[in-house]
Amino acid sequence: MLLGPDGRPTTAGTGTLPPPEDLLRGYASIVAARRYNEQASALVRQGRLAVYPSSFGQEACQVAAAQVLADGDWLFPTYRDTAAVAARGVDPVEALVLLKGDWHSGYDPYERHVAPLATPLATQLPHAVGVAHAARLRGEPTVVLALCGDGATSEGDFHEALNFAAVFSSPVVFLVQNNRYAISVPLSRQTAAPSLAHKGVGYGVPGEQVDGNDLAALLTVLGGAVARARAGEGPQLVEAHTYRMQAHTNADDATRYRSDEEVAAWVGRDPLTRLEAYLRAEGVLDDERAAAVAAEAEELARHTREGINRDVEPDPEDLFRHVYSRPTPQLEEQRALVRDELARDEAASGANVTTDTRQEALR
Amino acid sequence: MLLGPDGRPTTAGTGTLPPPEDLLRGYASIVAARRYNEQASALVRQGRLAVYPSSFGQEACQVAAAQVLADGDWLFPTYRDTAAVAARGVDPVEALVLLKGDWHSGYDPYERHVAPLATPLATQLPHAVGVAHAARLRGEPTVVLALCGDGATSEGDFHEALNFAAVFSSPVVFLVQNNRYAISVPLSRQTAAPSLAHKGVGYGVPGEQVDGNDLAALLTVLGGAVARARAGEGPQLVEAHTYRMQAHTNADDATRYRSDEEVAAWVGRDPLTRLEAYLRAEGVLDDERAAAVAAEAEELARHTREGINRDVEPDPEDLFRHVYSRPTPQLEEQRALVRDELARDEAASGANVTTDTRQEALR
Amino acid sequence: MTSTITRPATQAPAAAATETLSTAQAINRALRDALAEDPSVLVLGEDVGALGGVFRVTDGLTAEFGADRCVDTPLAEAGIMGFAVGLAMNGMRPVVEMQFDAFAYPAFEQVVSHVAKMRNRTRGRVELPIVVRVPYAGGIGGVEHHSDSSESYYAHTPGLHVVAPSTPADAYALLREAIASPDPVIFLEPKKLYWSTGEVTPGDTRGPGIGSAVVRREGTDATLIAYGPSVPVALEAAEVAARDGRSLQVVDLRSLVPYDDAAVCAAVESTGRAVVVAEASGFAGFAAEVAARVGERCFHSLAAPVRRVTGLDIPYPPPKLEHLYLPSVDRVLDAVDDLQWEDA
Amino acid sequence: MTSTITRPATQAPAAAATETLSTAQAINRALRDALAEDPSVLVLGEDVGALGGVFRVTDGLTAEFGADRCVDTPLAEAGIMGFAVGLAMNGMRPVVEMQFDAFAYPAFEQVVSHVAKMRNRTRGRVELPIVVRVPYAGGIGGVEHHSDSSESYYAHTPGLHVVAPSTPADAYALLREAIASPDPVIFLEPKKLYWSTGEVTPGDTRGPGIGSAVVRREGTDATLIAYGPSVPVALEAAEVAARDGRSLQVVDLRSLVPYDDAAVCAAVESTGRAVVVAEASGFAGFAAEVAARVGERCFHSLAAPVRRVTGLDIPYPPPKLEHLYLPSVDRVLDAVDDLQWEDA
Ligand SMILES: Cc1ncc(C[n+]2csc(CCOP(=O)(O)OP(=O)(O)O)c2C)c(N)n1
Ligand SMILES: Cc1ncc(C[n+]2csc(CCOP(=O)(O)OP(=O)(O)O)c2C)c(N)n1
Ligand SMILES: [Mg+2]
Ligand SMILES: [Mg+2]
Repeated sequence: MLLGPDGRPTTAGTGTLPPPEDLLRGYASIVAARRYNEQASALVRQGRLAVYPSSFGQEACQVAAAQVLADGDWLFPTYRDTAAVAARGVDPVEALVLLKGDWHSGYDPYERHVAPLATPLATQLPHAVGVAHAARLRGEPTVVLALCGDGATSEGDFHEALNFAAVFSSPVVFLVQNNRYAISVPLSRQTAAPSLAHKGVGYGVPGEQVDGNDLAALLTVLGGAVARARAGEGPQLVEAHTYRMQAHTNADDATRYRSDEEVAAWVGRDPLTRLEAYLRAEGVLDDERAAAVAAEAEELARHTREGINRDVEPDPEDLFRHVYSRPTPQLEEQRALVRDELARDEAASGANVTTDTRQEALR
Repeated sequence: MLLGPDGRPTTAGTGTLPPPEDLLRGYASIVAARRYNEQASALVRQGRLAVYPSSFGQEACQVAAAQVLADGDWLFPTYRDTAAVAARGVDPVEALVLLKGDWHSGYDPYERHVAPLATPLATQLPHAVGVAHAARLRGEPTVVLALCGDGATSEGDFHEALNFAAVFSSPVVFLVQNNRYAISVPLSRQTAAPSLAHKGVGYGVPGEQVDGNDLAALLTVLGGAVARARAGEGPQLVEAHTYRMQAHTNADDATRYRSDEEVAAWVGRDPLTRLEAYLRAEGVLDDERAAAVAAEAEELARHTREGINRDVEPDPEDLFRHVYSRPTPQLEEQRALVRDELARDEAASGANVTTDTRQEALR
Repeated sequence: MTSTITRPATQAPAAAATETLSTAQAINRALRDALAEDPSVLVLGEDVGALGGVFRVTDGLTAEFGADRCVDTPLAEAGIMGFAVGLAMNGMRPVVEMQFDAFAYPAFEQVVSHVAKMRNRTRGRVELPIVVRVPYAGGIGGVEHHSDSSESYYAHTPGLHVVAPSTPADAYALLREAIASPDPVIFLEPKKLYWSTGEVTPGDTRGPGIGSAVVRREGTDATLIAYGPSVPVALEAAEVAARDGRSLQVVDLRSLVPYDDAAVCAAVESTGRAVVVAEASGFAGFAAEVAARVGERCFHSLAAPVRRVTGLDIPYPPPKLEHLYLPSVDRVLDAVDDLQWEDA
Repeated sequence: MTSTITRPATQAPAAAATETLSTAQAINRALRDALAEDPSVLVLGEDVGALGGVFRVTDGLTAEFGADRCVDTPLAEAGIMGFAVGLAMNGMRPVVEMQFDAFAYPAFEQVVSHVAKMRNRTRGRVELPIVVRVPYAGGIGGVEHHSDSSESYYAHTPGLHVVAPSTPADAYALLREAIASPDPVIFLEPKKLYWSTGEVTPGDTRGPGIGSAVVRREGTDATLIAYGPSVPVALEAAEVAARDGRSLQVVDLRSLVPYDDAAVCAAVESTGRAVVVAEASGFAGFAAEVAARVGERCFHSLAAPVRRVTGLDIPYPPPKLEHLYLPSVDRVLDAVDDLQWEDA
């Protein structure tokens, strides 16, 4: 911890405070990420997104993950990390395509070096190691930052990925956002270790803990881990202590498994208010600057809202186009079948009959 | 280490030497295990066993694993641990049924509380945790000892099993026989950790290293781990440093991946000669006793040899009998088909024609 | 029409009164009744405790039976499955919940190499009375990895029973039987039917058991063979066809393994035409087995080739396009139209 | 008879001289040639380095190309597969060796949820040119877990190509094509054929490609459809049948996905009778797809039901009993006898 919950610098941390301009940049990103979370949740309520796993409360981690990386580096996000994806420069609308229900991944992973959102837990971690290893084989200075949650550390793939990274000395930083729950299951059912950072020991991977609601500490610790990985010191494990302020997704009911008091206690450790207090106290942030930052965030929210509200009819042909580099004869047959059905439907609806003509007869 | 390579007690270890009668019992078991390994390898050369993964050189681990357990406890062995299975009291012939090719498991796992030999690596470890947890739910004092190799620690199931055991505080002792190779792959390609015992840290599981060629140290360390598990202190991890003196199996060619010098260096650390030297120096073992022990081992070898040389025709009906508690209609049909074929074959061979009547026509 | 399989005798208590329950409620009730009757029954999985599962199927069980009987585990499916193997080896009857089809894949090795094989490899000495409950298939607008149909993987693995109810009553009765069975059962719960309601008589497990198909609708012109989420589609198609004057019979397999050859053949022979309806991708899927068996066994009764109406051979699509993937009433009716009626 | 699929153009060097190689040697040669031609090709797996693999298929590759090109990995199949996904995302062409069929199961989630789906989920932006080599099926006296046939799991998973050569020449050519393909390919190597020899022309990849079935033996009375380890069984059955005056045609599928409907239908239509021969357990296995398709597409050419001769629906048996499990020449001939010749 470099900043206390009240935003005052503390001596508890070991690192040095990042320069004010980095914190200010981070502040703007956190404000944007917070606004993005709110906007996405609103879009769920309006039925525009199928589902949204919010990172509300975890924005410092989201922002730090993007901020410590160079352009050539790679980010491996989970379903909860759309704010990090957007902070890395991916169009925030494209980052939500999966959750809107249009397609499984919206953005081009190569454009900003951001892997598709991973849903099967921990499965993206060995991918991250492979990407890093390929870069190292070619002598490229790439670092890969791979995100996962506390729950995902229990999966076999977490183990195998950390071990591969250690054995191949791959430049991967594993950032565990320990938000204390895997849906409803508390950390105590996930591990009996003193911390998740301790998991590094069994792989020969340095592990560090950091206050995940303290952007200053995150930039220092994560930035250090990225630098060490880039310098050839092999993989690094960082556990960020944070909290998921909202339910797992809109479909979840968090009151079933945690108390209001527990949630309230974390309000006092909010990553945004803490950073803002510090920056204001330091005189780096004033009302004018804050207003400008808020306006930028509002602009992002507007862009997101408009983008998501714009209905792009997904192209049925896409169902068949990308299963293989070229469709099999079997897929060509099925594509023809669907084309034919759609043509018949269109003809029928041209004749002012509803789509599902036969079923209609029953209603 | 409690006994040096020369059999002299050392001060390097932390534990106390087990009582002489335990060591003598262990000595007899090691002699038997060694003889068993030799006999089984001979049976492979004679074409009586399909394959044999020998524990030659690892007999101290094999014996200790059996010796530290109470009758109600469970042992979970791998393909390499038939000597431990036999040391636990399973008929050594039945322990070899899998490797003879008669069936997948020879012995009744409930009789001596020994799980079937596990081939898919590390998969038996979560089973061990389940068995231990069930016992604990019923308030039974059972401890489960689960064996695996150094290579198997890289599998996801190793991770998940240790984590489950830790979270449920299950009385399981995980004994890793680190024989420095997974078939041809050396330990350096398996882990970058300071030791495999360090893997316990990430689960909150105490980890200990022990000289796996030193029976005295093994009995002390493993015995302590079993006692702690039984006392409710949760799972324990023990890494035993040992060496596979022979090839992975008879099908392997160890000269492709390790040097004669390396193997020779381990001859000097043989678990049997070391223990024998100590017991003789202490006056616990004399020639007469040694001869009696050798005779017992010879008797075991004879029993094994005769049992394996006895041809039991596997019953084809067994193919269908145990797939489900009662055969499906589909299996009944297939059983009838095979019965019919066998009857036809028999009729044909009664008529002095060879079994595969039609194919014969070609030869 | 019903099975040649005798079910293991379950000591069902006198049947209680009939209630209207959703499928999710019926499953919950089956779990509750099994937990109450047999102290060796355990429910385990991710979020099955306080939350009651993401579909609320285990709602209230931890509160009623305690955290040792309805157990939140660490988040590791292979670990859960392997842990269940050990529990079952040592006297328990674990009922495992996999959160979604696709999240059971990490446990695949445990299922194929151990759950399915343990009895056989030990010549019957070790039996594994494990039930693996899998919220199954699509049609609920789920994002990727939430709508897979995995029955074909399991049905192809000898040693597993595979069951897929299509009604709340079946969900209750088949689950009770699965829990009582000494054999491992993959119990596929059609997600889109979780909220469908029907009459259930808790405690009554006397109906046709695992291994028996049933005729859900009589008909004379062609037989629709379906299971799980496709049964309502087949029934609706039959309803629509009836308005067009075509009489379609609907067979609900209920149990994929054991498979009820007798019932299916009898049904197909009675109509001479068959369409298999299943939601999984068709290629090398379970519907192929049904079509192949019908072709083998009823060849001379068939007036037309056996048709399959299945999911497309593509990864399950995103919510906005899933309607194009799913076997629809229209596709079933098109397939029926194709059954070469001119030859009849 | 050959495929409707155009193969991706591989820049094959001028074909070298023809050599007599075993299947294992042919695969080794294909790997060596691919490593030599394309610096992005990597071989990885357990024991593929100094040992050369448990079947010696990768013999000498590490010595020739270095430990960075032929890589011994930690012992973790999901990790290997996931690592390969990352390598492929970042410009490499990994050729993964799984040590045995059953030891690929831990990687099942990576294969089904990522390898198979990556191209589709990213709308073609991320392609995964991964080849997964699997020593496949039985007949070698292996103890449990060493003789599984897993093709049905993979063939049912959209997004994977599934290939099974039956000759050294095909092993070479199909593997070269698989490595050159932008799509993931499950490459099944029949274990019992590793030591069979045949003529191979290294560098020559101009024959029928992935997606094409070939007729291995002409015949007029019935068509045997086989692949991988069952092709020699089918050929031997045809040879024996010929002595009995029956002319059997043998089709070698070579590629399960894509599947060559055109070739198979043409073959079956030419004889009017078909038997599918496959070593995997029959129930819900790949042979069911073949039988179902033939039934659907060649219905009116069929004089008898399509028969399947497959492995039994039991876990693969121990060495002493495996001959009873395997589709034998006798069983194939029995099935042919059953094709209702009296009706002909
Ligand atoms: C392999 C797998 N199993 C189960 C799930 C269902 N699931 C989705 S999110 C989640 C909880 C994950 O918790 P954690 O890793 O702590 O991340 P968080 O959601 O808290 O960010 C679960 C169980 C999944 N996506 N993948
Ligand atoms: C899941 C799985 N993958 C691969 C194998 C093939 N295999 C059998 S033994 C072995 C090496 C195991 O090494 P280790 O765990 O160190 O045990 P050891 O043989 O040295 O006793 C391998 C790779 C297997 N049995 N199971
Ligand atoms: Mg979490
Ligand atoms: Mg080893």
